[in-house]
Amino acid sequence: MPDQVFFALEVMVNGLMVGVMYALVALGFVLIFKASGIFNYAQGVMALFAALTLVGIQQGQVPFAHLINAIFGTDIHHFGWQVPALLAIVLTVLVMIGLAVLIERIVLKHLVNQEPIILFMATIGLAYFLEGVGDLMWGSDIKVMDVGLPQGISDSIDRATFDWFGYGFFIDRLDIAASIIAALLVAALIVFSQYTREGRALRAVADDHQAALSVGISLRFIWVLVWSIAGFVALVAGIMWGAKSGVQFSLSLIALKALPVLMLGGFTSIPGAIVGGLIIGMGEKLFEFIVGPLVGGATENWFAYVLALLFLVFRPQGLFGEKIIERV
Amino acid sequence: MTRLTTLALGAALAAGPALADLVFPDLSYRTGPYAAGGIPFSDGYQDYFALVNARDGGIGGVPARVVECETAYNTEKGVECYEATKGEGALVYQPLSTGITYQLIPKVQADGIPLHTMGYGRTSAANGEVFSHVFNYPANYWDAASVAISYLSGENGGDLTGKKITLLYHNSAYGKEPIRTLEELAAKHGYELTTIAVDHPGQEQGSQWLRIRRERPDYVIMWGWGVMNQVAIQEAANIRFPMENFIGNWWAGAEHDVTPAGAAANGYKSLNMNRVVDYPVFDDIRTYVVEAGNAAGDGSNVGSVLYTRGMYAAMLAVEAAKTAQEIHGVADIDAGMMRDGMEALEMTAAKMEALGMPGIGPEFSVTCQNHGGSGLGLVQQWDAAAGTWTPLTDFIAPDDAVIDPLIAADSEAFAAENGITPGCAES
Amino acid sequence: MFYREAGDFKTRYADDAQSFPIAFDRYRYYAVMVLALGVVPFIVNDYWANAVLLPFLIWSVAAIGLNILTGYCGQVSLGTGGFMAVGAFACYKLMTAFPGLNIGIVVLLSGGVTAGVGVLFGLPSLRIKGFYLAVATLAAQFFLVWLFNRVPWFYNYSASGQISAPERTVFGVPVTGPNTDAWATYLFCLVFLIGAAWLARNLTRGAVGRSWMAIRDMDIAAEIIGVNPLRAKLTAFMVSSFLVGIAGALFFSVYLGAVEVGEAFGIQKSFLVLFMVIIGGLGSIFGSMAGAAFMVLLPVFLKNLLVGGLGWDTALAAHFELVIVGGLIIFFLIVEPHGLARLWELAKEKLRLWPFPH
Amino acid sequence: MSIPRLLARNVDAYGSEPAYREKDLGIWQVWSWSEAAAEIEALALGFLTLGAQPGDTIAILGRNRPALYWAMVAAQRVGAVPVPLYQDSVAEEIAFVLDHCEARFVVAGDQEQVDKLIDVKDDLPVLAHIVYLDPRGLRKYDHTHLTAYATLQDAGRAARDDLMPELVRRTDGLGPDDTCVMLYTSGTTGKPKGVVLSNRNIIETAKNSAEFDRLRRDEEVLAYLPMAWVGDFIFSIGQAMWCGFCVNCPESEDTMMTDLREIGPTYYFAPPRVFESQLTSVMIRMEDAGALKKWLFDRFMALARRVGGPILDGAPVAASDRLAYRLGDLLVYGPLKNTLGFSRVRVGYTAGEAIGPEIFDFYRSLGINLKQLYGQTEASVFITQQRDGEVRSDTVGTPTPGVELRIDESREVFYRSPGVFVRYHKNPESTASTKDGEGWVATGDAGFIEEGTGHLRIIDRAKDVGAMADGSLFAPKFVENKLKFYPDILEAVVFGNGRDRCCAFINIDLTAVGNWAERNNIAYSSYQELSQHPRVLDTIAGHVAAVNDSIAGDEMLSGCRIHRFLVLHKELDADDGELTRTRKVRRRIIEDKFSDLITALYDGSDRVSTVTEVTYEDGRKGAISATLEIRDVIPAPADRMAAQ
Amino acid sequence: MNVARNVAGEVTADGRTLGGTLMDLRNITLRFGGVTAIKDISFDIREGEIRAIIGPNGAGKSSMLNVISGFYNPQEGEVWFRGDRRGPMRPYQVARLGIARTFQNIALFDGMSVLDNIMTGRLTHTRSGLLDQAIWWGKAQREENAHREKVEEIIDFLEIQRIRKTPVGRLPYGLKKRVELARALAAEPKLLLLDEPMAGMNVEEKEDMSRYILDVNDEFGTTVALIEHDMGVVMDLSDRVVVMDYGRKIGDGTPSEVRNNQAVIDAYLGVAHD
Repeated sequence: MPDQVFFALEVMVNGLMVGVMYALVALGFVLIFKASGIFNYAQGVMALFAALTLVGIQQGQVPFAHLINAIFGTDIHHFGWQVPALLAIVLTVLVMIGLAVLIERIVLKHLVNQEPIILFMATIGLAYFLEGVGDLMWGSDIKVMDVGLPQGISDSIDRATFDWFGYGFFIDRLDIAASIIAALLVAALIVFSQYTREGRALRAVADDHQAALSVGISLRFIWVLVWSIAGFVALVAGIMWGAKSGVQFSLSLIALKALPVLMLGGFTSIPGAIVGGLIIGMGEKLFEFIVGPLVGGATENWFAYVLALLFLVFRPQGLFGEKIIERV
Repeated sequence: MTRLTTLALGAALAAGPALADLVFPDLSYRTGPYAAGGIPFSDGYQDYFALVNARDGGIGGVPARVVECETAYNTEKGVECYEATKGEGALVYQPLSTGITYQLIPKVQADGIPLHTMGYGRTSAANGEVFSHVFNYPANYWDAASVAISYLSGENGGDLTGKKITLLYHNSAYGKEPIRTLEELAAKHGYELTTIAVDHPGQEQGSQWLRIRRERPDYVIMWGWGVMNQVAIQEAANIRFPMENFIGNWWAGAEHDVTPAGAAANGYKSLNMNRVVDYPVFDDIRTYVVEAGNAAGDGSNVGSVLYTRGMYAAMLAVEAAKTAQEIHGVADIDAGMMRDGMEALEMTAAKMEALGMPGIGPEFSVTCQNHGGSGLGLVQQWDAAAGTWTPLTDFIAPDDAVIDPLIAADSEAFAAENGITPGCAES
Repeated sequence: MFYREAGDFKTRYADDAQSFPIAFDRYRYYAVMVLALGVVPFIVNDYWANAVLLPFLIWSVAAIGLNILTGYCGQVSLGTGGFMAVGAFACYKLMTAFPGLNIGIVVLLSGGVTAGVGVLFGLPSLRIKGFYLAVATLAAQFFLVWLFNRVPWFYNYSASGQISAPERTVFGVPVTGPNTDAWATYLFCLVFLIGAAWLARNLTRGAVGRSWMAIRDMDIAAEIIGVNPLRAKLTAFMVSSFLVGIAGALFFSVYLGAVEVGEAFGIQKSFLVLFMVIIGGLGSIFGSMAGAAFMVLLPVFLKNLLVGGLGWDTALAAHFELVIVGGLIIFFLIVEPHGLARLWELAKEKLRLWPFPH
Repeated sequence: MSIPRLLARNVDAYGSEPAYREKDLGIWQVWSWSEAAAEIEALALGFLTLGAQPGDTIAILGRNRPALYWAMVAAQRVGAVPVPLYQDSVAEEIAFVLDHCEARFVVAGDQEQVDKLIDVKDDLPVLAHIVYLDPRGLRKYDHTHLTAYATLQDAGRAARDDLMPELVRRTDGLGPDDTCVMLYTSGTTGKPKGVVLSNRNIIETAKNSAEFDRLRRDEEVLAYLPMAWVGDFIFSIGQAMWCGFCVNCPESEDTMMTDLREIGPTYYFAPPRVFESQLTSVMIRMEDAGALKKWLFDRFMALARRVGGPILDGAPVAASDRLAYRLGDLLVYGPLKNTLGFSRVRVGYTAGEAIGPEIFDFYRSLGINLKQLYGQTEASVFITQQRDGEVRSDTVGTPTPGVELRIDESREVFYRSPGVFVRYHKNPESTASTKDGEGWVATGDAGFIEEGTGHLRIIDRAKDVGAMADGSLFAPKFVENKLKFYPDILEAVVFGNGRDRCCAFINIDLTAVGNWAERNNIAYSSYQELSQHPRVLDTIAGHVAAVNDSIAGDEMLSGCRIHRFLVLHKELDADDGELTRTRKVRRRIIEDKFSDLITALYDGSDRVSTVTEVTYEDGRKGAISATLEIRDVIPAPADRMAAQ
Repeated sequence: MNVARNVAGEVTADGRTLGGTLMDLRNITLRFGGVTAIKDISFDIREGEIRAIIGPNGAGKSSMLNVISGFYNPQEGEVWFRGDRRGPMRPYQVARLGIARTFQNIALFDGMSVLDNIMTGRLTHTRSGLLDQAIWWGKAQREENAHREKVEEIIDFLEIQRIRKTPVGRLPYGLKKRVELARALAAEPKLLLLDEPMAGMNVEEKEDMSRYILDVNDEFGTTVALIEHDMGVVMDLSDRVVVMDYGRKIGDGTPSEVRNNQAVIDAYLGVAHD
């Protein structure tokens, strides 16, 4: 039954594409964990916040309009202008950098040297906070993300594959775009970390906090830097996922999809995030395709975790994590 | 400071009922994953009461008071809201959440406060002999499934034999509701049913839609809520599934469900329990409520699908209250009287016309045996260019022959489990 | 300030190791018990029971359970919601399969079932540590919820997958079902909380607790001094799940009465309990209760303040609530990363030293 | 009547009630009266196995522990005389006492004490056997003359059947005039003297004093004072046996304060310097308190100063003040007493030296019934005591029941009582010079009985009371005490006997002054540097001037005003022989040692350089040199200066 | 069956009598990946002796101690303990055989008080099960009190009464070392392993610690094996010394023998070490 095989292949390819989307989210986690040892649960909410901000700016929404109206009895909603997508993206990046600075100033500075779980909890607090602020700022209705990304089936691939195999493959153009953007993003990160002073500092800190501090790298600067980058990555993820489902609260839940990716890839490895994302994406789609119908489907939520769990049992440090050598 | 704490405490202690008005709690959700659906419904619900107060001077001369309580679609918060508001003399609850409904069913039966779950909640509550205080008129999920099949049957000249129909459902109690009905109907109509579950929240439906693309069903019926709807419609567009063959239930057919997909969503259909057109009553609302600054929201939702439904729900509540006032001959009714009013509610075309919303819903009358109304529903279609939903059909009747036994079986099971003797109490 | 410790000396190890070695603390504890058992039941009403006290009691049990695992044994778990679901469904199945079985026993058995499931999901903890483990426990969370949603046997093939608790009585007084009195449900849950606290206290004060804490503080050293890590971790998972399962059973049967698994025992619940434990204080039974009180009462209080007190519209209030809760969590972590329990300890210490500053 | 007989009575009366407690292994180990009696019996039998004879001397050397108290009673039971020694004495001091009392056995606390004994054993032919309590580190020692306490008890138990009749015979043979204990007085001069006290002395005194304060069976005392000191013997053996109350021994010297707090004694004795240092630490700790606490503290302490004493004395106080005092008790006094461990003190005593009125009043104002007594080893402690309601800081109270007082024309105080000692051991001359044929004993202190109240007031040591060149009274101790009431001043030595004016040495209190320096950002690297800091000198000068003012009014003592002083560069130390072990000033020795400084004080020079020999803790000797500044407080009249 | 070389009754240089062989290590080889940390080392530890293992940094001393305490299982060679050959074991199983140790970098449980830390040393002697503990009153409590008494004796022995209830995190370094020793002693080990017990201490603290080690050996008759850098301490304390260099044994004997061993002088004493 070649059709079945082709279909399986198609599922796989689509899984890989989704995996890229997962990896995009996971990347934000990895960056922050690598540089500061913080497991940033707020990454998902940051993606939501970035996407909300982008759309809000694009549509010329007045921030905190609801609050202002409630307090002053005014009735304002929009400035009445539309901001071009590119400019809006730049502005959003600036907002995310500002957010990074604030997070460092208000939260992280006071929690230096705390146990990881405390920092983790702080990021959950941050997630609540940002969610509330995002709602207050831009409202909690669903917004349409439109930055000109293509969407829908790629006809050329459909046609080409049909010509070759007699089976038209479905690939979403958004997924293709996401893959390209993800590749560009990773390339940019590599260039940044290899060829810029800040990037090298970042790597130094990731390798060894103490050593980095002793050669005069400001940890606080690094933190702002890495949170800014994570904010940028969150924006990219927010755009991609927002284009799929509209910008709304549920966007923040994509963080949950990134966690098994992290387990699999290792918390500190960028290639791990990518490869982990691909494996998880492909794995869960294939599982849903092959086993799903037997057990009633909707397996994707847990399968990724169970896959990662089984994997970890055999390799506790993840795919690309450093081997744990126990010493006394 | 003193004021704040006393007030906070006062609220916490649920101050004694203020008898001078009719209290309609609104368990709304303006935050959380389903806020997009919760906001317009709540706006419509509240605005109608505001209209009644402003325009008619209340219900039978008694002003209505809406007590809003945020649940965030969360059952525990729903319970908290219920407990916090019931002491204020609440007449009827409209929780807009199947989960909360299930919590409240035993509680309202015990407290004697009616619960109106309009087109959601526990379907078998239509059996008023078992569920004395729960009403789910004008229609329920099983009605909806049946209406959808009836509609498709009508499209196909009355014959669905050999057709492939796929149910894409939210993997929750709500999503699973229509499965039994559709299965029964499949046996009756001879179509082939496949069900595909989407887990909460439903952001990622790639594999489900690949499957749909491969299996090429003739129709896809969707039982979704929240982000699942938007993603499904987008994915349907992505695989170029013909939108006119894609029918959502009435909780998957609002503006915000289709707008993220843009033009690609054009032609998507959904069920509705109420007709959405520009009713005269909207002008009244704009005049008496929005412009007076008393709107629950910013007024931009007026006329949208869920706003209209919220308003419809409020209208049914007001009419039931009026009925209660007539039955008991007092203006200041209590929850028990409200229940009687709901059980004696009759919606006629003339009544709706008079209220400025002609044909907004089907005609129906509630009885002790039937708390579920007529079960009629219509099909509407999204016009992406105009940005409006257009009613395609008139109200379609469900297949009661299939549904009634299901309701009887389920409600009897509940009665047995909870030691309820079915019957109509003398009220 | 109120402490009078002079003359309070111990002549036996048992006295020295008792839960409240200081007389004043002991009296306060007795007072709280008298209040909780002897006064509150007579004045509690529906609102206080259902909106405040029941959730507080039940979440306290869950938080004590998680605290044993996370606070005492150092194994971070995000599977609490899933384990509560196990407790709830076990309770439902037992209630419907054995209608004559006393509900108290049913709840305990539910805890037992959960303990077994917990041990199963605790096995990976031998290999997986830290955040990897935390994320791995999410597998339990998602899988269990999916399982209970998917397999109709668990919800007795009901159409919607909802489970609802039939009426059960204790000494003839209904504690589940629609016709319960506030005081009865309150007392029923209170008994379990007291039992949970007692169990947790006993286990954490002795050898088992020390082996947990040794694993938590330095697992390698613990193993070298003779702690069997497998046993320590699995017992922690077992006891923790037992309590969490009891909490789940009570949550379903007494508090909500009807439950849909994905909604009632979702991932948010796992986070909520973790919050309670951390805000309250890791490794503290009192902290678990304080954390539960904080997380249960704060939203209720804020809501009443913002909506009832200030008259804000609910949406604005709800958004602000998120901001305030998030902000407070961060604030507390900054002020006292070791939680309310530590703050309480410090306050106690201050009072003991009063009027001296140190 | 004897101590062993009281023990037997207590066993009968309160057999299972606690008799001894010791903080050991983390908890308070308890022995009931019967258990303690069994332990004592076993040890006494053990002594018999060692061949102890009536009249033998058994020395006890170690910190306060129940087992050592039992050793004393066990010694009595075999007819021997217990001689407790100061545990911090150096080997030579121990050797002297052991030689003098011809001790045949020593019961030592631990390895440290055993080591000291072994060092000197060869010079002590009579010393036959050493019994040690704590076996730690002694396993490898030659055990021919060394036995563990427990081993000895085991031996005693094993030989019970054989020796019991003999033990019973000896115990029953004890009478009121048999020696109960022999205590060595530290003595401000010369070698220690062994004061022989009979059972009558001890028991009569214990009885009288216990009745005086209505001591009960349920008192709690903390035994922490040196066992060789008569006070400890009276409290922990005499009164404890008489009343049947429980004696609590701390875990170690380090944990004394914690243990005090845990036990919360109801009957408590401490020398003034203990109260003084506690008050100093209270004040220092309060310095760091927040504004609110400080305000509360200051406010309520002011109230307490006003009404606390009267309330304690049962004097009438306004109801509002009483109420405020209650509140203060809740907020300040109660917690304060609690942290100090004084919550339960019913009767507290201080003696040995004069206590500063502020210090005394401070404790009394908190509601602690702190009183003064006046006593001596030779009197089995009690000569005068303050009666409840008649407590003042400047007197030492009225005679204890059974005591007669007499003041002779040289102002020396004499007494006669049932507690008067039998004799000085092997020192009939001293005995004769101290105790006359009628039983009157010279205290060596000068004092007078106050008109009207009958309270005794002590001025100074009789031999230290001298005359100035102009014939006016010179009472250095009186002035020194007034100076020492300032927390900054640890010790003061006033000179002036036979001279035309008084001058003084001052020792600063490193804790108090150091704390003050820290607060005022004054850097210093050594005690010496701090002692010579100009601002320190200014402060001290202020204190001296204030003391002068207070004396000026007293016609009898106005000649003792201090004209010049210097602050010493080292702390006066018992190791250097400048103080006695009980920290009394050895005036003669100081005069010799620092003669150069005294000369400088009187020759008008502004500063003086000196070199002083010191002994370090490890026994090494060294020398420190310093230049000290001399301050004038009362400027010398110009003509006198010119005349010199 | 005791097949180890039994030399009971042999008398050491300072006149103490040594017991039979407690532990015998035969041809131990330990590799990490490609690196060989220990090459074919054999030596024994006799009952009641103080056995030192010395050598320059990286000589494999700690690895050797880790082999003894079961933290590493050697690839080759045999470990005999109390006459039985020990197969591959988890460290906690080794601990239960009666081998306790301290760590080079203090490994106390920071979240617990001193008392609780030392009580963990009693875990190998705990008999009451989970259910007993859960009920507490009765067996568990009795056992707890018995352990407490034992631990208090050790607290007394090491003179740390004052800090009994202090959280270990607040203690200064020297005291932490002492608490760690107390924890090891609480297990009443047959063999006590000390990994650089005096590292980072000043002279006074070292003297104290030496005193305690000797007292432990003397009072409890505990066999001690220790690694120490301070040669003076090693020579004073130990009965016999094993010298290691680059994973090999280069000397073994009494302190004076070792001191005069040319190979040792060349390899170790001759070169500067930290």
